[in-house]
Amino acid sequence: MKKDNRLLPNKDMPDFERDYFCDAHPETVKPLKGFIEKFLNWARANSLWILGFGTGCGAIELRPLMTARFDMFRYGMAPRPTPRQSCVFVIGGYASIKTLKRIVRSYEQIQAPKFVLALGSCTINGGMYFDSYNTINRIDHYIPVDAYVTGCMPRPEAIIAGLRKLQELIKQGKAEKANEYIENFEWYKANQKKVIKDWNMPDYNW
Amino acid sequence: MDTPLVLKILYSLISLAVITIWGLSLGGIVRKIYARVQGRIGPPFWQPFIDIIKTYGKRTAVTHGIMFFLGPVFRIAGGIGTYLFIPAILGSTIFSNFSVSGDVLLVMYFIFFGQLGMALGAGESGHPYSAIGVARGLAQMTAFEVPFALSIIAIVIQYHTLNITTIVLAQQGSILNWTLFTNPLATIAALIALLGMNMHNPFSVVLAPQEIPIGPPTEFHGSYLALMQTNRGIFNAAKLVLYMNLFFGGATNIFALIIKTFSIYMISVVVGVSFPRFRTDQSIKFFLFVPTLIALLAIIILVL
Amino acid sequence: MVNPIMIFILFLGTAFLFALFDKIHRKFSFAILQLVLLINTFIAGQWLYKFVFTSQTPVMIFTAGFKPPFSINLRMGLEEAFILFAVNFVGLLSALYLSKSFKHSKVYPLVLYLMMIMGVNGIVMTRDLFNLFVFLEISSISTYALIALKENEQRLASGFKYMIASGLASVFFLLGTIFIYHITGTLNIDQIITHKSFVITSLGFLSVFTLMMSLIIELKPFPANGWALDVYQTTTSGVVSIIAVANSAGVFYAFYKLLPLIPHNQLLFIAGIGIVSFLFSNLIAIKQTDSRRLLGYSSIAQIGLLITVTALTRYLHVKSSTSLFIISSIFLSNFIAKAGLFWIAGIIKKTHIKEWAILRFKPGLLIIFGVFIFALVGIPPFPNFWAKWDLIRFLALSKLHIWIILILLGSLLEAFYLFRWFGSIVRSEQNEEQLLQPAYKTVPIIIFFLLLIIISIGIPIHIYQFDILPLLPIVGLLILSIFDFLPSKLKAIISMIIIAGYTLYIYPVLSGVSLVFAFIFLAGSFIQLIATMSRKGTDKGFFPLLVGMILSMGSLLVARSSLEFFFAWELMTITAYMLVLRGRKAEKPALLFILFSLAGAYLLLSGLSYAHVINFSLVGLGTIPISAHMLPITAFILIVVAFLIKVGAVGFHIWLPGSYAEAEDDTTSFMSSILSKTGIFGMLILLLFLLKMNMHHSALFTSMLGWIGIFTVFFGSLMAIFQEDVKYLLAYSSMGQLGYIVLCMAAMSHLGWVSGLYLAVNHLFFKAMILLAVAGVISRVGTRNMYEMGGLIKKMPYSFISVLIGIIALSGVPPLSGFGAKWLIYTALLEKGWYFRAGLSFFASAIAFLYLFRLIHTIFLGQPKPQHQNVKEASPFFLIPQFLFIFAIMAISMFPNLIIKPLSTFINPYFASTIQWQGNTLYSSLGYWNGNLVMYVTMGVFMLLLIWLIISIGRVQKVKQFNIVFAAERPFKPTTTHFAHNFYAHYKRALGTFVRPVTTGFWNGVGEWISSAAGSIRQIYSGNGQTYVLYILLYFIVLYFIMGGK
Amino acid sequence: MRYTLILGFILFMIGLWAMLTRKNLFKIVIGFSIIDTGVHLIIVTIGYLSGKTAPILDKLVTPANAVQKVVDPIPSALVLTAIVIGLAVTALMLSYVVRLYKRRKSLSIEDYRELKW
Repeated sequence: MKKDNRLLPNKDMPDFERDYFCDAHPETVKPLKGFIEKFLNWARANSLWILGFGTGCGAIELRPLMTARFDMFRYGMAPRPTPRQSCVFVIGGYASIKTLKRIVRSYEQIQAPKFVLALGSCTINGGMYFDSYNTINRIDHYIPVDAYVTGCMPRPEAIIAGLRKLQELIKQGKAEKANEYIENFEWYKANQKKVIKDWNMPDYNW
Repeated sequence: MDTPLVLKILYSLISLAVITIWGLSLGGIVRKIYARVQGRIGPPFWQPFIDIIKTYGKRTAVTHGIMFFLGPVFRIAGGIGTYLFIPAILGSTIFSNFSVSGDVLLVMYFIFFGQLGMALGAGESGHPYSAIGVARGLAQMTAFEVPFALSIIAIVIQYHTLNITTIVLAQQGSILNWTLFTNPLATIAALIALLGMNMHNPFSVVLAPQEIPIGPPTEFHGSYLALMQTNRGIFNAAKLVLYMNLFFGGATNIFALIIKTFSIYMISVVVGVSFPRFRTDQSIKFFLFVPTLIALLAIIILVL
Repeated sequence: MVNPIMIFILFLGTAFLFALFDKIHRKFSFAILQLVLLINTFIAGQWLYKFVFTSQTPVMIFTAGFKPPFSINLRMGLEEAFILFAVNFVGLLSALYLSKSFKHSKVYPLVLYLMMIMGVNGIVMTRDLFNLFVFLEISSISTYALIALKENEQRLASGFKYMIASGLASVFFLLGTIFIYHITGTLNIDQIITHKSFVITSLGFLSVFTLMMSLIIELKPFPANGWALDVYQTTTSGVVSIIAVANSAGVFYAFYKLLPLIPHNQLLFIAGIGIVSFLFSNLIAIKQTDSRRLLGYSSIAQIGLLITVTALTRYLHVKSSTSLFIISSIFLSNFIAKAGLFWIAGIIKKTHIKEWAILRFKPGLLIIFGVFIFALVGIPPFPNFWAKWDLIRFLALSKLHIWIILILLGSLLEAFYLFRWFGSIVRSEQNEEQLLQPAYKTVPIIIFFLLLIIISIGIPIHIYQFDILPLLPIVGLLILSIFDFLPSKLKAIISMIIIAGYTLYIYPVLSGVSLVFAFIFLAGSFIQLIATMSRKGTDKGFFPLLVGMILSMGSLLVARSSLEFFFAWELMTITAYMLVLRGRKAEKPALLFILFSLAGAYLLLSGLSYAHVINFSLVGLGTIPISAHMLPITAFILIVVAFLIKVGAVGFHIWLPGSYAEAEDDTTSFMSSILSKTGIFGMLILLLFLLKMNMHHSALFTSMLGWIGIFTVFFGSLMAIFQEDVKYLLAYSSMGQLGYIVLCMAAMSHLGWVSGLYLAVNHLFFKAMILLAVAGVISRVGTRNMYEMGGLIKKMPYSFISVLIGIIALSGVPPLSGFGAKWLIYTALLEKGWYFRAGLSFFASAIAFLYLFRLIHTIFLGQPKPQHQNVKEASPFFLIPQFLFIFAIMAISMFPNLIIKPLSTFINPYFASTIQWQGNTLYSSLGYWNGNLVMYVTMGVFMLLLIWLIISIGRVQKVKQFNIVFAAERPFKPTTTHFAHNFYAHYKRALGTFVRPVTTGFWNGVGEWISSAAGSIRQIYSGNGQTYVLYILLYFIVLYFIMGGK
Repeated sequence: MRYTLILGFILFMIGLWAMLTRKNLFKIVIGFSIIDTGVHLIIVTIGYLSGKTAPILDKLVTPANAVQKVVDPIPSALVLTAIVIGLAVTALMLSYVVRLYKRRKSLSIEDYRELKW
């Protein structure tokens, strides 16, 4: 892997804060070839560590997954408190402009390979808030989404189904949205910056 | 001692591999048991292995600096070292490890090696939660070390030696020769200390996933985390082996080792599922009061 | 030989001609005055020379051609010559000092001045009681008149009080004289003394009592001395220095002359009068802020001490040469120092002691001032020190315990206010002011200063037959003082050369354990001296003191007798004090340091005095056969407490954190890593005695010592974790570590001592390393508060490494050398059967983790502060010694045998060894440890895993301080993100009760109590002259009844 | 002889009383002077032997019989000196008082108490 010397402009940050943040440009990391990657994908699929982002009503639907009734643990899924250690980012419903900033930041802080599961109609097209002044209509304009679970709000069973689907995608090696995000970095950033006014963070949150 | 060095290293690797597998499986089994207790199916017992593979398989990683990078290495070196300085199975050349390096004092202090390195690594991440977690963990450690040290002192008084092998030898013969029965007070004190050491409830405030996202390791990910997960298995098993040797008559074969460590671990697990969590200052006060008094009593009885 | 009567002839002959001389010119008359005094000094000096260096016997001079009782006779002996010389000399210098006043005054003061000095001369020489009265009056009257030189209201008022008080006293003297004459029929003192049996009659007693008391009143005893203080406070410096020293000297000699009249059983009362005066004057002086009055109190106290000592030596029938030495040493110290201080007061022209701070800008004068103060307190090598040494020995031999306590207590009080004064001057923040230092005023001061130095050097060489060895620290100090103008780096190199040379010089004497300590004291200092090269400019004064301190520690090792040991000990204390005082905010801590150190030194002094052995030193130990009762229990306890104070054992520790923390940063590492071990060294000698003596209860003592040690460890460590100031943290940590050493030494076993010494050496390495690294950090970031630092690992990686190695070594984590210490300690304790102590020390060593982690985390890890963006790595001068120590630690970690084997051999002569080797494995009776293998295993495992991590992790992006997951937020600013302040709040909640400042509270209480006692007692000085007269009267009456008058 | 001795002591006491109780500086000096006088009286009395004459050699008192005939001459000599000294001290005290009065216009000893403690 070649070392990339591209630096982020970070021009929306005050000068004195630039030293606080890493300004390296993110890089795509290509998957390995052949059996090893398959094996790793199997492991990734069977060990989904979830970072639940309770932006909307979906958050409450995530909790039951831990209970005896739904028991996501049997599929190797587990909640994880920090983005650093998680692989699945669950957007729990509509995202406002204010939360979008946090979504972007957390998403970027998750280490690749990372997957995004978006819950509910709001994440797809804004749902019932489609004409609100501060709600994001399409989350996938801002971060790449691997799988959607429709519904308003989807029940835990639906979420499990979504996660199972994600597992399948991973096993098939089709969940490479993390690289996509970096490949289309400028586009995503432009979209993000269009809606987020008080940016005050680096262009990429390492 | 007479074993050639290369062979010795080979033996140690085998012993290490066995204990790693057992340690991780033990974690998986316990999670399964937890699940069953709660009426769930739960993850398979090999789930820890999958998790580790997955964490190793992370493609990107960041580092906050040298100590951050070395922290997990310290941690697992501490765990492995601790294990390597304990003779795991009595009379077995393969499982005697590097116990010629030192006695129980060495083991007691080597436990700190990993913790110190981990604390440093966590510190360099610059994350306040790491520091808070470390502060809590160290504080709690000082407290549970007291009953632990006192019960080891009680054992030393009892067997007149610091040599683990000799201590195990003295417990052979009958089940009634175990320290558990010859010196129950010391054993109880040490077992309470074990709860703190394993950071099970009610002493889990160090990791506290809700308030300080799992405390010290909050910034660690990818291979760092994988190393630490591996360590959790090894270190846990090492502590159990130490307890087994000191209090439960040691083991003469691998099955005895597995059964005994499993049983000892279950004690922590049972207590862990039944209690809520102490605040740090509460657990410090607790450790310095109940188990310490028990251990002191054990010493006093022995001295008299 | 000039007949002493010439002295009077000169005085009287010229005095009456002054009116004539003055007609010629004032300069002429002044020259005559000087000439007279000079000739008299010369005459006295000539006699003194004869008495000291030839076998001249005392001479009686008969006037008018008759023998007594029909005429007055004079005596010229050693004592007289000595005092006359001193008095005329100080008269000469004081006249010089007063030359300006004399120039502008009328001619009469010159005459009065001459008469006053003559009066004193007469008092000293005459052997006739009535003549004594006459001379007393001559000098008094001229003094009264001189007080009004440069008249002002306060001088007049104080002079008047003086007159009525002193007048009353002289009336009593007259009464006593006439009664004695009535009874004995003679006025000749020698004849009266031969017939002194009359004293047993009540009239006889009354008359002698009246006589002596009036003399004592003239010597200003507490509480009948308010008038004298007023005089001291107001009179011009030149005159007051004469009153305080020359007049007092005369009257004191009169007292000395008449003392044989006092019956033997009454001598203790006289001594009591003196000690009361000594104690209370020193006590009250604590509250005093007027500099002159303070000096007045000190004068009165010193005279009180003289009275006590004179009476006591007489009471004990101490050999006259010895008692003469003691008395004259105390006399001289006070004489020179007090005159000098009053003279300095005349230059400063400030009343409040705080205003003396302008001295700070006159280094020469400041040094002289300091030396005078040290001379008063009795710091070696000044005469008072030797006097104290001999005096306390005699008192101890005669079992006058209470006197020892009182004298030392008084000395401590005196030291307190004098050092407080000195400290406040050195550390004042007052601005520079113009200070006139006319030559006529400075010359006398400098002459007295030089005189003091010469005498101080002369005493050890001539009286105690010191060879050069124990004096080397002073030599070293002087050499460096000569080179003080050079830049620091050069001086550091010179210091290193001196220390290396010294080490080579004393090397042949060293063996066994003293080698270990020589390594700590000398080699440790040598390496740390590199760090001092980071000092900028010339940094005057630092290196002489440092070298003095280091060499005094070396001196401790090679001391051959108790005296040499104590000498080195005190030298070390005072140089260390001066070093501490160099710290910017060190005024209070330095005072605490010197107070506790002096208290310790006094305990040591009394302990050594109670010991039936004069060779309390490591070298001396080998030369004498040890018997069972060489160190009585009292001596043992006193000495051990002295060393515990030095070590900073719990209860005596309050001096430690402040002085370590507030000293300059590189000094701290000397103090903590090296100086503190002197206490251990002393304790080692003591325990060796104990070991060989086979003392009763020795097991109990060592057991107690063990508990003290472990509690020191525990409380030291516990207090360390709650400190915000990094140097306080390390200071408490030092306290804890030294506690371990005490604990080990107290175990009194082979393994215990091996572990103690091992830890001592190891502590040198890691503590010096940490402290130097911290010093480097402080030098860059400019703060000592840890929470104001953070993230410095990126800026100062080398400092980080040494702190890292340091804390691993300190905490005892394998594989570094610290674990060796822990292994040895626990094995030793368990072998000894000290189970609870072992348990507690385990707890303490776990607590040590807390402060160590805090230390490294809050400084080097966590969030860097924006203001430290441009901080650079510490100066290489700091780093070089650190890395030398790292190398040492690594060496003994890899090969513990390097150190444990020799240590074991050194201890072998004292205890049977319980450890043995098999290859690299060390076997104790309980367990085993192979440091070498542990190192290999650890390093092997670590390396393998590191390689695996590097392989498995792949590409790693280095990120910056704010790239942390912060609950989906970003940190606000580094200061609020760095978790550092009140780091162990939860621990405080759990165990805070143990760190309530009980000890500090106790000592504060003691201080408060003493201070308020002083405040209340001094209320007796109402300022009303009549009250003072009443006091004198009551003093007479009360003492008369106390002394058993009928 | 005894009476003069007692008288001397009485004078001494009166003087002392004056020094201790009178506030006026002059009176204190006078008190001192009275004490002095008392002491002088005592001195002379002590040297006096009843029935003997002054120690002056004349027709009646020859050097041969002087020892039997005269009183002890030494106290007489002493008292002369003492009187001179007492005079000097008193004079000096008075001059101090005058000067003090000139400065502060007060003769009370209580007004001169600034110096204390």
